[in-house]
Amino acid sequence: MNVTRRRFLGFAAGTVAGTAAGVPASWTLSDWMAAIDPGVRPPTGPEDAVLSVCKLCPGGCGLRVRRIGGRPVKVDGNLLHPVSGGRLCPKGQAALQSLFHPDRLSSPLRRVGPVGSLDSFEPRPWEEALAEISERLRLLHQVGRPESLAILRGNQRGVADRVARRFLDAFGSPTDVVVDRGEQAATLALYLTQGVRAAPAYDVRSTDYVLSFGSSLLEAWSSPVHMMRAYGEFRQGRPGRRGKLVQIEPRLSVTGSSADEWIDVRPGSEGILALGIANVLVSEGLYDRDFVSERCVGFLEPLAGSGGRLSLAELLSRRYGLEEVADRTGVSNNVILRIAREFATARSRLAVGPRKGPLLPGSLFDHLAVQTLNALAGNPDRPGGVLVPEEAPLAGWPELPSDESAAAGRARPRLDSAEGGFELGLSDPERLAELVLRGGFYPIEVAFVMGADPVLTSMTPERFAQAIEKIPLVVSFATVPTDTALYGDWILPETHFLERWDLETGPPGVPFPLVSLSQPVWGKASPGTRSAPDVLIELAAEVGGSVASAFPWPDVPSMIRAEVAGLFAARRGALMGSEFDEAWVRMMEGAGWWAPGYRTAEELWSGMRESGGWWDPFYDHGDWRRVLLTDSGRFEFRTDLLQQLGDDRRPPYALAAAGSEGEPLGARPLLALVLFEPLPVAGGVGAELPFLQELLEPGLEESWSTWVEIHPETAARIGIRDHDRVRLTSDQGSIEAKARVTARIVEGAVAVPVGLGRKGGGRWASGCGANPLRLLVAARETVSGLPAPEATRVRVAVVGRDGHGEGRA
Amino acid sequence: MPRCAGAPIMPDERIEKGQAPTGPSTGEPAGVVASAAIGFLVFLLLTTGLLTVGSGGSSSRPVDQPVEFNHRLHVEDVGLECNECHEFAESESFSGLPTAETCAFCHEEAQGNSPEEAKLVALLSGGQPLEWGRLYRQPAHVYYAHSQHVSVAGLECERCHAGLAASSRPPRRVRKLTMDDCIDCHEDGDAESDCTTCHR
Amino acid sequence: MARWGMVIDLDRCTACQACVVACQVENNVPPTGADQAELGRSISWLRLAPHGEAEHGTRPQMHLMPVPCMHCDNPPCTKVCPVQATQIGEEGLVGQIYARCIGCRYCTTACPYTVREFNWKQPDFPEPMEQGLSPDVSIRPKGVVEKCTFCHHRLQVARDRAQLEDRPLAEGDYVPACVESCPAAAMTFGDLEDPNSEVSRLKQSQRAFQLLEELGTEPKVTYLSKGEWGGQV
Amino acid sequence: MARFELDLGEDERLLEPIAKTGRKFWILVAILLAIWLFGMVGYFTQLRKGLQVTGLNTPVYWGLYITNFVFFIGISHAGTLISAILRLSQAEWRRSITRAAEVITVLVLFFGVGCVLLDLGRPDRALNVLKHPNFSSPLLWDVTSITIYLICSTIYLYLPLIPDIAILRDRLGKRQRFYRALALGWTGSEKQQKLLNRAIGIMAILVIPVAVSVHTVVSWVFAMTVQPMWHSTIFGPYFVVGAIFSGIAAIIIAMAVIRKVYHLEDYLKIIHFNNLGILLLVMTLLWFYFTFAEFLTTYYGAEPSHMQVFLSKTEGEFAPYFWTMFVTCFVIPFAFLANHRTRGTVWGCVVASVSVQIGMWLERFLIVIPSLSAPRLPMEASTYRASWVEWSLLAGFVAMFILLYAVFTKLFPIVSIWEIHEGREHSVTEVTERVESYLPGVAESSHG
Repeated sequence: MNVTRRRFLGFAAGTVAGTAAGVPASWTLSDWMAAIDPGVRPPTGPEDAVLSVCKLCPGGCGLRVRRIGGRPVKVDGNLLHPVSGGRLCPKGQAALQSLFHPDRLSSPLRRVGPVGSLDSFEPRPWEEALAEISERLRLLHQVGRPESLAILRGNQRGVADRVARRFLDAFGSPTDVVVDRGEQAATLALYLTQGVRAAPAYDVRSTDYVLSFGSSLLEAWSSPVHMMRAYGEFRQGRPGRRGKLVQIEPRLSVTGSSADEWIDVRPGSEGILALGIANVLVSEGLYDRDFVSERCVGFLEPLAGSGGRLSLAELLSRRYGLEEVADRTGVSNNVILRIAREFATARSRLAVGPRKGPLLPGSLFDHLAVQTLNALAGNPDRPGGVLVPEEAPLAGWPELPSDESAAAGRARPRLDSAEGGFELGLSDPERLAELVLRGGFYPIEVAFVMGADPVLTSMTPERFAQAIEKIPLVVSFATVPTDTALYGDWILPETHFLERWDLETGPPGVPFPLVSLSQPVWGKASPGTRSAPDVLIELAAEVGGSVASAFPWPDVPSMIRAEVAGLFAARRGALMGSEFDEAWVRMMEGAGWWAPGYRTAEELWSGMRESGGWWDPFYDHGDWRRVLLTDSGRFEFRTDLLQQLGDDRRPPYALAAAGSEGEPLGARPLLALVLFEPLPVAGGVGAELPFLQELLEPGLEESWSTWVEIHPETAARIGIRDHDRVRLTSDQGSIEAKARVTARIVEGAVAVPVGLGRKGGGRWASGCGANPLRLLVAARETVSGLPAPEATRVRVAVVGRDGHGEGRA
Repeated sequence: MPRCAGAPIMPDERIEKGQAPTGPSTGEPAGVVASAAIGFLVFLLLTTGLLTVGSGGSSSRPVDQPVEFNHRLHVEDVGLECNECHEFAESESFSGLPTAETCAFCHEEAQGNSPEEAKLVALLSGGQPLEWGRLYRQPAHVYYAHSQHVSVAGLECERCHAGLAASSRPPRRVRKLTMDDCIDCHEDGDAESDCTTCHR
Repeated sequence: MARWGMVIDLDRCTACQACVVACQVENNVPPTGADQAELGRSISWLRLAPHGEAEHGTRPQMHLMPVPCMHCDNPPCTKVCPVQATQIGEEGLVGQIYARCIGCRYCTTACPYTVREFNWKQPDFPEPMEQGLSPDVSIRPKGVVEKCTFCHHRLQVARDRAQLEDRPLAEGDYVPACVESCPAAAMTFGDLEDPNSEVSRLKQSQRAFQLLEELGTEPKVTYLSKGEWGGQV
Repeated sequence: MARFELDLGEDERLLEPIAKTGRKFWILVAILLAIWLFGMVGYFTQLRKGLQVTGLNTPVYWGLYITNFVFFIGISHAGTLISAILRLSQAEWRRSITRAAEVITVLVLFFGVGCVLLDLGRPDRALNVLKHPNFSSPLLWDVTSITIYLICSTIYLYLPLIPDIAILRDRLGKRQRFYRALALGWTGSEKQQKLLNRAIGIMAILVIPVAVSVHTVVSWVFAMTVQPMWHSTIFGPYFVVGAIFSGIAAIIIAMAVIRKVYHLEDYLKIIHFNNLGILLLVMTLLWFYFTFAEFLTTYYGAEPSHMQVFLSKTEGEFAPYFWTMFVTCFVIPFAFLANHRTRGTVWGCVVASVSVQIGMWLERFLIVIPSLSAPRLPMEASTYRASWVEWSLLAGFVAMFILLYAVFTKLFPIVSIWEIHEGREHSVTEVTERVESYLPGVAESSHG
């Protein structure tokens, strides 16, 4: 008994001891498992909202930023804003990720090592940065070479742009380079046919049939949310009336996937098809006779004074007959006829030009062809047609102080448009880079880069990098280092757009004038950052003299107040408001009244803070004196240009025709390069945000890398399998990417997304994917001088097998 | 872990019952149980680290407050209502802890001669924010709205914060709320007890 | 008692994926990097599912449809959870109790829509990203399953607000983040029990269908297929 | 103190492994412990970093752990079920193999359960299964039936061990306390003997439905979902057959090793291998029948989502595994076992058994992974490749299993001494009587 009791006690003691040892051990273990509770506990607090404007693309969406305890936690569309209408695209939704990006800069960085790497930069105090830069500027100003200053900027139409422009004017430089070609081709086409300097606004909302010639209508459009809202209404917003979208393009895009029909054409032949359809309209008498006879010239006789020898009717019938167009585009006769008749007989129809994204504006030829088609359909300035936007009446800036040296500098030709080009003053960043490298009329000694990343987004990325390196002092503003910044000398940490005041005019593609107010949504702006306009004003003060006095305001908010006062003085429009308000204002203005809902500039200001801004929703259709500003006062069919451009065109569709023209497709054929911009990374912005990287291509479920789409037949010929790693080589360079074999791209071509392959951009963008712009040969379209990416051809070779398996990094 | 120890009991009992009383002592089956239990436990521990029961020990450390606030003095003697300092209790999900401005409303200058008040006045004059230590800790995955309980259900503050108004100094320990604290009341009060009513 | 449901009009949808990001931001979904994404570990409560890309040779058609949790009336996931960590509530929302989930991933395998996500790792919000996190939604730890909740935290708040103002919940008081963001207004949300609600009206459409309805899961997400030109809405 | 009097005679040698332990054993222990430690390193890595250290992903949420779980639970049918069936059918040749088989069951069950625990994202909350049980979840049925099975199997292993433990208590001279405690005062009295036999009999009957239920329920974990090629009515019997299949193969391997290491050729004779070989052959054919039935119905149904999985197995990315499985589960064992010349050898049976083990593991793998890799709504799934952590844990579990098995043979006789003894004393007469009772004419003549 004793023995057994002892044993029992022994066991009991053992258990207790085991437990005693086990419990602390388990705590240690659970600690070691590393904080199971993530330990993140967002604090709560009172909720409110602040209105601002998104600047992740030029779309200009009004934002409503929800805050809890003063911290922004969610970004949504501002319900009253006429562009976003309470909605937002994925980029806008991800705005907070860019605000709270872990790689935001917090101190000026000076390059001390070789270009191209963030490791070559050292943090320096703001004072040192400003001292060095202002010293250089003063010197330039003193020696009378103010034109040696250049500013490369994005196109956000906000304070930063106006201050930059003003700074250049006051300083005396003409070289204000907007690194945004998005609307250039469409603007040029509108200018050449209607004489108006604006990007056309397509009224998709009110039409029934949209023929989209390779446009990214439902992706990275000029103002994506505005267009997508219109598209929703076009499709299902009008009882009994459902719009049809036909997408014509060599690669089935996301827009194409939403379309009712995809018509696959050979790369670069969209414009030819547009003219082919125009020819059907003319030959079958389906065009708008009234509009053509009353408002157009050049239809039956050559346009006077243009040097064109053919009338439009002649040009179409001679050059764009059914058979020939079918042959050149790869679209069958039947389809061309059917589409043309559908288009012509729709109650309201619209052709949209091939603007593929902020970096890929399309060619002038294609846009002219589409403009021509639209005119034959009687679309200019008609509801459901092509509208002409109006500038916002923003004013309030005093006259520039007089300064002879500055005036002389301003009078010099812009470096980027010094050779040819139209008088529209369209920027040409690639030419700027070329002239910097070759040595133009005058050297560029100081360049500011703000809101733009040309080393990533220009059509000649490598030349641009060299040019940036060559300019003695390049100052970049950036929240997260851009590629361009890495080739410059100073990187100045910029405040995020959600952290600053701004007043911006309406985005392209929106027909009515509007002015949106951005307010800082975040009490504690990131430490060490300053906004670009603030820095420019500060530098102006340092330079002194007339440059300093060009900026009479103490800070940006008071500048904005002055501009709003100017807006008040325009005596038109209204505060942004509900749909009911909108209808009211329309009705009143249509009747010739002004019913703004504010009586003083002060009321306008506080109203704008609460509603998001000012706009004028009234659009007077058929105001021909405003929208037809050509010499003839009519819509001009530019057969001269169509003919010349058509003749000069050497697009690769000939090669794509499966060996029928050009060299036969061998085992390593030359393939057409089709570039596209996925909305999440369009314009070179977005790859720095992980949420957007996830979304690159939902159809193929591609994310976080660059891929190459290739047709199964073409792939089989070369021996490429799905998910292989391939190398694309052009005359200019080569990149590596993952091959995706899909019938979404036509034969004889490869499609590659633009927007990845960055050196900068922080942890998520840097080194992710490849930049296909590096493949582009330096070809340009004649007449327009626009870069012609479609002239590039590539060869594809497998460099690694099985993206799923061993080859996976 | 009773279920583990439970396993070997049955055979022991069965055989024991059928056994002559001259058999070994009653200690042995217990020993078997214990050894089996320990064996099982040790096994599980080694195999899976199952002993990592419960998430985190977070032994409640004493909470330090910037000022030893006297609730009784303010509520009973001065006659303040709870929501005069916890101003969001009726309208927001959180009740809100008084900010420096709230205190400064009365205590810009000392009202009495308590050393704690002196501390407060010093803090206020220094322009520092008051950073109160949290005493009630609601798990992060729980949605709880003071407004709902105070304004709609009409509960008294004492229902959950019992005795706080009568205390002369803040409790020193964090009170961790468990799901039972909520469910008991919800069932009594016939309130919703759908998971998604509170879990978020 | 309400029964919350969603209607997604594929005729309006442009596959822009605003809903996807709106959901991630609203619900404190942690960012992933390229390596984790490559391994199939990124979390997204709402994704765009491709369907209908034809085999090669024929003209491909590609359709993309947003797929959130269907909040099935007969959910396959709740039945298989061994610890009752996922349950269907009285108003038809299929909730996930992160604090109880043991991470066995039985529900994820049982869901025919593959809309349940597992936290393969501890969520990582590199400084200062946690500044932008919402207190309305808990941060899920590693090792638990999470899923679309129809933003039910918004319902919690909306219902409290309505009760505080002593009124019934009105249409539009409670709308998930995805629906709110949709640029083309392709998504509609509301009470399926209320015959006058927009969702009930749209559900009557001839174009209405449900995903994998043959499985008998009775999803509360209804799709409206693409319409035909020249006709009928 | 009472002693268990038994004349061991030549069976004395069955105690040898317990009495003497050589250096080789300790080397083996060291190696196996090292492998186990490697597995533990893997597990602690997983605890710390989460399941990201595995090859799992969305939508392949389950991988090696669940494969191993099903595999181990399958092997567990080696012992208890087979030994119970043999006991109930009074197959006399069972006597020397039941113990070896039953130990497999008990030990391997722990590892089966362990695999599920490995798979949990939150092992710290495993007890929620008891706190908040959801009885409609097949996983809970699993917990229940496996627990019952574990209890029954342990009892069923323990009961026939008692007399042998008493032998050790009385003869071994070491670990006295240990054996005394476990022997429960066994004296071999008639009353005890009778009780023990009745208890064993009851347990043998009880254990069969429990064992069948265990694997049925394991199959239901898959079959109760609506996923392609999981949602199948024959999954219950299919899994049970597969389990018995791999179980028998496991016994054959264990027997061969014991026979070789402890030189027990007299106890584990060729006839044992031959008999088990025949059983294995039957199961081979049954397995083929079920597999054929399962795939044929899927193929004829030709439901797209099912066909997607079907094709991924037969000609897609899983085809190499699938056809290896077919060869190792059917072609090789059939070839070796149908031929009496190879079946009648130890190596022949062992080759067939090892082949079956490989094949059955692949079968489990092919059930779990392909269905998850091809979700109904298309999704670009990254291929599942098990990580080193998952392999290390499989290796660790197998090593620990072997180690525990080896330790068991060092603590208890792996061949049941008293049952052999009993058989020798009673069986011959008993079997004669039994056989006579079947046959016409014999009974009268002998009684007459």
